[in-house]
Amino acid sequence: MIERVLIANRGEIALRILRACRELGVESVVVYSEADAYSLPVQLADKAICIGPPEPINSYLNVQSIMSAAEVVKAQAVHPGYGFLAENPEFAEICLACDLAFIGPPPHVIRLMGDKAEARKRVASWGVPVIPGSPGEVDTEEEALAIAQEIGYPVLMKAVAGGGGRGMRLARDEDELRQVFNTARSEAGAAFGHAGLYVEKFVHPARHIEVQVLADGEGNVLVFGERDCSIQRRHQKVLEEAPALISQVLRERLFQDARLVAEKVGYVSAGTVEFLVDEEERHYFIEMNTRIQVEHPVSEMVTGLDLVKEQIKIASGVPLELEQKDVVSKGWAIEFRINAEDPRSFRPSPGKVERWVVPGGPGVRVDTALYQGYEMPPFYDSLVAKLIVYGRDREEALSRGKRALAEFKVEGIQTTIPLHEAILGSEEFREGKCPVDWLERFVW
Amino acid sequence: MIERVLIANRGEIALRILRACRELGVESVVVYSEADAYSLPVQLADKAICIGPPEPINSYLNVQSIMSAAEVVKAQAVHPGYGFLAENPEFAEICLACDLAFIGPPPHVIRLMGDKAEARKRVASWGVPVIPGSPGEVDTEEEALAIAQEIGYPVLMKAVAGGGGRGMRLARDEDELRQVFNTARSEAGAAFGHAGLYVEKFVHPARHIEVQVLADGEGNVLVFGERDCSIQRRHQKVLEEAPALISQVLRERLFQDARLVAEKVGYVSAGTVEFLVDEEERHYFIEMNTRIQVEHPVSEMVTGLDLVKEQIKIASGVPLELEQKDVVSKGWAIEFRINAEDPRSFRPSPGKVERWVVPGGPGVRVDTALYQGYEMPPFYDSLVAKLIVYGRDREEALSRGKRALAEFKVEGIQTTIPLHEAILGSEEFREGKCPVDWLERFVW
Amino acid sequence: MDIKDLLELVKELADLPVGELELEIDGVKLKLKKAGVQPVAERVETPAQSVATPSLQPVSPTQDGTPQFPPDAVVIRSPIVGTFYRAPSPESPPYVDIGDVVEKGQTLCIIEAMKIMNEIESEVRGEILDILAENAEPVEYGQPLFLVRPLS
Amino acid sequence: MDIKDLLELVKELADLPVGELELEIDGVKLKLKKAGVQPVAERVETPAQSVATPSLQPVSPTQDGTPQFPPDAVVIRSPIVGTFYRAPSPESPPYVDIGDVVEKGQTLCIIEAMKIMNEIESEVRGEILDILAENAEPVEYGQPLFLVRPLS
Repeated sequence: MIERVLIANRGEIALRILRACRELGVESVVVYSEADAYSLPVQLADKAICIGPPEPINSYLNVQSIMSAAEVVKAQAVHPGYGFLAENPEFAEICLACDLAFIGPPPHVIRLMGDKAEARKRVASWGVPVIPGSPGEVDTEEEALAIAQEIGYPVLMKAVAGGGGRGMRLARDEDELRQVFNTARSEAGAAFGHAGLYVEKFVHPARHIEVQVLADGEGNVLVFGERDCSIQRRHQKVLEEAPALISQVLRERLFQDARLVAEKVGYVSAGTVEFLVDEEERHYFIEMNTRIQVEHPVSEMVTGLDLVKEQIKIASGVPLELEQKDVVSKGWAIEFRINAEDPRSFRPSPGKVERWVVPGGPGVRVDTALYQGYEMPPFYDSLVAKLIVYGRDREEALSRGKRALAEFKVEGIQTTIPLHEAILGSEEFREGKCPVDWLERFVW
Repeated sequence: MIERVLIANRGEIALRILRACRELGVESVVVYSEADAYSLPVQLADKAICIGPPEPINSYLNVQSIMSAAEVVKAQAVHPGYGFLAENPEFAEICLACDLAFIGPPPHVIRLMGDKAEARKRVASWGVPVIPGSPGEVDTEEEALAIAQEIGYPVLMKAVAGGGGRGMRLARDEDELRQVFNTARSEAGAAFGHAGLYVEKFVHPARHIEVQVLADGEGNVLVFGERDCSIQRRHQKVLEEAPALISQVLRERLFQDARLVAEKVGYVSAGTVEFLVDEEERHYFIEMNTRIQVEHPVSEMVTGLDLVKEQIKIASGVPLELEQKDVVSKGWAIEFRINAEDPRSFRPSPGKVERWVVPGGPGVRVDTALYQGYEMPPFYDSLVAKLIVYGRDREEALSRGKRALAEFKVEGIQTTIPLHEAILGSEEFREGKCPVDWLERFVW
Repeated sequence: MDIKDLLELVKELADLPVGELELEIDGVKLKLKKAGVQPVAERVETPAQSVATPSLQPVSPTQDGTPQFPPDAVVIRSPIVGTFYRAPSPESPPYVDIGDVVEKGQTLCIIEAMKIMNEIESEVRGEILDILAENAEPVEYGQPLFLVRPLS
Repeated sequence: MDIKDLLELVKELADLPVGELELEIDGVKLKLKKAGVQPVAERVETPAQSVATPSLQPVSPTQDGTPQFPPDAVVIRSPIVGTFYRAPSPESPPYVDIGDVVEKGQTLCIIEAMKIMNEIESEVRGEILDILAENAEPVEYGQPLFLVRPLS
């Protein structure tokens, strides 16, 4: 087993990884920026090492600093968490070149899945349904118009290098496409360093259903069930649940396709195959996320298993002890992403946490790096806590979510707790099967 | 369904009941003493009503005040929690006389099981093994000596009105019995208002294994699995786990006997049948606790069910939806009772909670009414938090417990967290099957 | 008053929500200040204390009233939980009204608890400055009922 | 009241939450103040900041040193994470020693990171007052390495 892991991240996911290390008896070293000197992961880690000033580019994205830290503390592996360097194939390569295990899939898998157009092409070639669209990158407006003509409007223009819902533009007709094509290209260039776009049919109304997989690189691929992540704001997930309200027939198709993708691509570690599902329960591959995801706890809650510990064991070369029959989904879990934001304007609200009383009791899990008295730095994303509730069935999970949100007491910063309470209060949400644009239209 | 429940308790169990009410959509009214005005249950309840000064006798044990509160808030039911009035048959009778549902078993069941000698006699008459001992109360030293002669030393003298491990004295031979008999009698009189004693063979080494039952009074009795509560200090449970490391044969015998006791006695609500188990896995009924217990969460963790919600539904006259086949124990759970005490001298350590960072992440449940900034009143018991961890198996639960205890940060009061860490660090405990006197002999 | 009485008194005080006490009785002068307990009146005045006290105030009316009472007034609080009645029956006039002067021991109101009518008597002779609870409404232990200005 | 009574009283008080006591009895005047108990009123006066700062200090050496440095000294910190070397090779003499006067731009040490030797130069002309890191030990970003008194 790996004996010392460098955690190249911050906040709740750094703490999540630290917890997994602790339980495995693995030493954890947390790297941190000057802004995070008082953070909980730094306080709890076996060792913490400052790698730079607050700005991510100089610290959490500073490969040289992180590699130096790994070297001086004699780490044997690096866990990148999500965000920052988690899906950077060069970083994974550098780790391997330095004899550090990268806790994630091999670089070529990250690279392939990072190229959304190429990934789509490859996945389609294996017989997995993809959304009708351009066979690859489209370079000109005319090319885009021709494809849109063929697959029918509305269409989405998506950045080849995008992902996580970023870098998308909708065109409902020819005029709109002409209007937004160049904007979309330059945005993609600015945001991802690559202006490449592809064109896709806009499936609407659609739900976002994803499948968690875990593979050990020895040919064992486990499917950890599906998650419904349709509650989104600006393509950012807000609330996720497992399982999804879908037919068993669809579930089996999704599992089969997710497994196929993981097997064909030679996947290793935890990953997520994302699908759109339309009203007739047709499913389309969107992308594969080659990292542990923010919403992984809902799958842990319904299976009773620990994905991050499995990641570390796999990176240590320990073959999976689990078999598919051990992964049984039972009950219902919902995750509420709680951000330090004004719940209506979504303006970030960093500051000093004057009061912080987290919910507890049965069926409640809280993943957070905040504590009362903590001064939230303004440099990083606004996720401050993940509240995950578990119940025997969806109804119990909903009522438990409601009571847990009501007992979550925060002062000093604003949070999106009221938004989640409003979502839980909505009849449409309680009925389930909300499409991905539901929250954008939700009035409260 | 009952619409409004009066919670006649304080601290973590008041909050536990409040949570169950919330999830069922039932209004909760918390009664409190002047010392608890700033407590978390008071802050979170739908309504809170002050019933008296800090001393329990004038507040949480003040039946008149509690009944007046129930009347003025128009409560339909009373949940007594544990301790205080939970096992007072007169209180249950008064509730019923005032048309208030008592969330617990009928008064005659509380009364019978409260008389430990009588309970033992009755249970023995149903064919359940009991520890050899006096058929009933022993009034004189000579009587006690005769019985001890018959059943063999060592023997225990136990207060008829005792329970929860209080009111016991050991005599290893005739001399010791002569020495302690009168002390034991007067202690019993002072502590429980009744000097009655009975004599029992001292089973040694023994483990304390108990079975959780739930009955709806309509003939449905569910067995919720067993708990090992052998880690005790002065007969007070310190740490509990579910399931217990016992053979399947013993488990089935315990379940069968627990079910028999619950059925024969006409049990209603949640209750616990406690057994001693010797090295040959012979089991002996000790007593039945006619209340929800401190350690109920371990059973909730392994079954994924909510005992307190079931209690409220049963008190509302809703027959059990659950069947025995729905109660499936999976994985392993351990509860650590964290007291505000010096972990070595066990001297209470009330005061202001200057720092309070509770553990989180996968498989961790915290039941606590504390918060950072809270001033702990010195009038009540010293339990400040129950940390419950869940794992796929005992090994994972142990490693999770270790990491969760390590991230529990408390300042301002002393706690027994270091004791729990020492217990988890002990080879003997990790091997399991520690007898009830193990902790007394444990050196750290 | 002997030393035993004194100890008894001190012990009793320890359990009561009293911060300071000054006593002169039979030639004995006693002045006591409890450790770590700030008298309530002062707590209200010092703004810095807000850091120390929990930021969520309980809903209980016991907690809210103190500052607004005139310093020379006596607050008569409910000694029990129950329903507050200003008159012996719905048809009767109220026992007292604002502005009335009451004698020590005079009945001010009734608190009904468990069908028993408990008459609450004035602890002092004085003028009723305010009535702080609503007729026929529930009151909790310690809830302020009357504000009385003592008269000698 | 005799001395025994008095002792009894003092002992009893020790266990009770009483902070101050003044007593005048039978011509005896007693004034008691418990040791280690600060009257609450004074507690309020103490700076409120202590509440504000997190009570757990991070283990990082970046955090610990600053206050003890002389006000006129300059702290030269590590600009990168790596291993600190005082000399270009194990056989060579160290670049600088305590008491040396260094010129601005003069090499003070090497930080090795990823097999690359990074020479760290002095930002000022001055006297080396102290060397704050151990040879061949890891240093983190911002960790103090040298204390220099600037000279003009």
